[in-house]
Amino acid sequence: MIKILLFAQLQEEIGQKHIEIEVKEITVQQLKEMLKVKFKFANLDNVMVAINEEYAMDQDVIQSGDTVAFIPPVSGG
Amino acid sequence: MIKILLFAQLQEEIGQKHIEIEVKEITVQQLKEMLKVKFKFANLDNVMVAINEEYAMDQDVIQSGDTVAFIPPVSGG
Amino acid sequence: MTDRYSRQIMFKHIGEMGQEKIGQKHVLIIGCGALGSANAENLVRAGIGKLTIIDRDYVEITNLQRQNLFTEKDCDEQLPKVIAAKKRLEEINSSVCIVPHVLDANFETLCPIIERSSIDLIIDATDNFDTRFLINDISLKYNIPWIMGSCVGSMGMSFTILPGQTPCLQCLLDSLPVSGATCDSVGIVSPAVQMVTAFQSTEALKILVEDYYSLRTTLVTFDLWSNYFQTIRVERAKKEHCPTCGKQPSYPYLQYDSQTKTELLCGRNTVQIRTGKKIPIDRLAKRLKKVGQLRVNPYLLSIDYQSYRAVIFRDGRVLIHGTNSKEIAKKIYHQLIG
Amino acid sequence: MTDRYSRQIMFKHIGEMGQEKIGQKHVLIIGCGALGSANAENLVRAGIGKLTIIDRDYVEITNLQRQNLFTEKDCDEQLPKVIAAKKRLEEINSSVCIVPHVLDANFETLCPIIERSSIDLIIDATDNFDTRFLINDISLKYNIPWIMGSCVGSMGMSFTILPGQTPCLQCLLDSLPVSGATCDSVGIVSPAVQMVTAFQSTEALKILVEDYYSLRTTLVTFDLWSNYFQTIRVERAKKEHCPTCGKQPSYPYLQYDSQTKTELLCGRNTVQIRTGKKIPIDRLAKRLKKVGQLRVNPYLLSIDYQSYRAVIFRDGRVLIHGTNSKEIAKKIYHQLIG
Repeated sequence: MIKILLFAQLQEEIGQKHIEIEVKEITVQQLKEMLKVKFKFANLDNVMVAINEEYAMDQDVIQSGDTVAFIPPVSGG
Repeated sequence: MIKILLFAQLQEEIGQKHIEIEVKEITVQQLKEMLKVKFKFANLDNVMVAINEEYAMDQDVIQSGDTVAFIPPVSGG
Repeated sequence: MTDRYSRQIMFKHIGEMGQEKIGQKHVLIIGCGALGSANAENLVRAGIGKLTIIDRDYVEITNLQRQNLFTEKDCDEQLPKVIAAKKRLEEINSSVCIVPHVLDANFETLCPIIERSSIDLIIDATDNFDTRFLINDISLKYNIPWIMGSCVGSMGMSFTILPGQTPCLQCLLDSLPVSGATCDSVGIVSPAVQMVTAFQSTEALKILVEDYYSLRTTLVTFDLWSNYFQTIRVERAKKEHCPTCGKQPSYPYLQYDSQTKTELLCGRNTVQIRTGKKIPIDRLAKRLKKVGQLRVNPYLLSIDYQSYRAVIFRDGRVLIHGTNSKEIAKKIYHQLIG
Repeated sequence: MTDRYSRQIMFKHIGEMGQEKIGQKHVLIIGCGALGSANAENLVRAGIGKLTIIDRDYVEITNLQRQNLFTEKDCDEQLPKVIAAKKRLEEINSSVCIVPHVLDANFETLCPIIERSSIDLIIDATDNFDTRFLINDISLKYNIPWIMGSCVGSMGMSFTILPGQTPCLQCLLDSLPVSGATCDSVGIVSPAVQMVTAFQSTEALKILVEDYYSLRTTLVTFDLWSNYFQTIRVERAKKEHCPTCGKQPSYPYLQYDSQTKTELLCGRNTVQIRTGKKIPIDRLAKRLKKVGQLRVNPYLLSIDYQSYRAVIFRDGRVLIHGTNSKEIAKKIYHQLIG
């Protein structure tokens, strides 16, 4: 199981702060594709991804038990 | 092994931010006594203690693998 | 005029309804130093209905490094902090009712203010635990939420106390901490103030718009210079027999005997303070060694501080030489001992 | 005068030496909205030697809810933000040299400022990623550290970029984020500003006293209303072929083509037009006085026109309020100015 934390507009889009996915192993890229289909996210490009509080890239592999955060940059100031 | 995080004046007193102690099981009260002897802390009363980010009392038992934080209240404002 | 709050009304947890509630609420801020100034500015900019601020002090040059409502001119004029604050706050938002009290906050001065007003929330901006325990008793007795905050160096902490729900300060700390680090002994940088204020003002907004569900239930503590941040779950600290929030409360800090007592030593230009608690001289000596000329013997510690001399006895008595003012003496006492 | 900084000098990581360094440094803040005001106030209170602030905007009523340097009077007078800021900052600390620029920050305006000054640190207080990527290129090209900060709603983030050491913004975000949440679409509460400022100002102080060892190396992100806080280790994000911090940098945001001339100020129902020529305000005022309700000050002219409001700055920028259409904005511009 992978725990996924959502922030900012991603939270709003699906009305949840976190979701859980039953997979053993998946790349960041694959997870993005899966979430786009399953939850109809408008856009997951330019969203920073962290696995267990470490910056992750598209080809990185997420293991069952990991916590993944999807962090869209906020722009205001 | 128990990991102990020190804050505020406790850090200053011994010049370290954290210490590690090799024990299997110990109560908060016992740990305080041990630290007073071993590191010559002037005073560990009125210091808040948290085990794994949860408030702890003197009789609570710390297990090997736990992280214990000693947090002296700061007073300024 | 609601246009002025448009960015706040757009925020989904506030909205038009929330803004209206904020505009009807009355907040009491105790202390108008760094945390007091910053919280007051936030609430006034946010459109709070009424704000009462209590502080006994006047603006000094060393305040300007971190106390955001004050200017060099306020300092030159030695204005009481709450008076200088009111002036600036009214320039910021003329529609807020600001009630300043130049007062030492103790149970004799606070209780009447609480009893004759309808206070929705108390924000702790004091610099000592004496007053925090007093606020805690008042909060529980009069059923008013309060938000604890403190900071020193680059560290800080905050916790929100909701009567009947959360543990209270007395549950978390069995007794008055003696000699916590103070801004006057180990210094402070302004971001520590802002971080605590950010937590306090957020919780304040949640309480004012009555979004209790979103309240932080953890005690938060941080050190910005060490890049450290921790939250502590405290539900289990709530004590059934707590003298403040338990089933049969005695409100110990609302009793005359628990007060720190000050008396003028006649003709000696000295004020005596009796704290009623033992003071760990040796630890204190370590911390104060950079603050002023220090002498220590087994019975007492004496320190030259500004134009005063403080003599601190192990048994909890403190003499402040060089003043006949109880207010000045108390201030020095809190600056040195916390 | 060092007495004024005594609480900061007492702080063990600053001390006398650190205070002296702070007093010799020059910081550039880009943007003078919420983050800009708050960072500027912190640095001025801390005794920074010189502060340059750039902002293109003037004070509006909706700013007062969170932008700490401004008052109702600044808003009535429609002062440019940096001018209002300078006035307040000098009241706070008359010994700091404040250099305000009423300017749109783009590579044509920023590079000359960087080249003729000796800037020790850049603080990001902009409200858009266009400008942040520009700052990022400038930081790497001129070898100046910068501290990113942004906030919206009750959320915020911050990250410190040290050329040659940390990943840069381009490493973290391959391309410009499209349609991020803005303060004007989802609102903002002031504690979010303070929290980001607390992180930015702490890192600024570390850099100014040259305590690089203590710098936060993580990207910090939080949501105060949800009681959420996270830090992310980003060392591995550094890219060898990054166009900004890689071995053969091209600095893509310093190319002319990457600049925009007409831009929508997102969520503000406003279009900005940059004409690239100075506008003779006084002559224009004479001509426009019968056209609509007119206000003039030394920096700008503002006119109510149809259902719009046009604000014309002497330096050639024009803001058209009341529309999100570049075409309408251009039309009004041409109708008024020719």
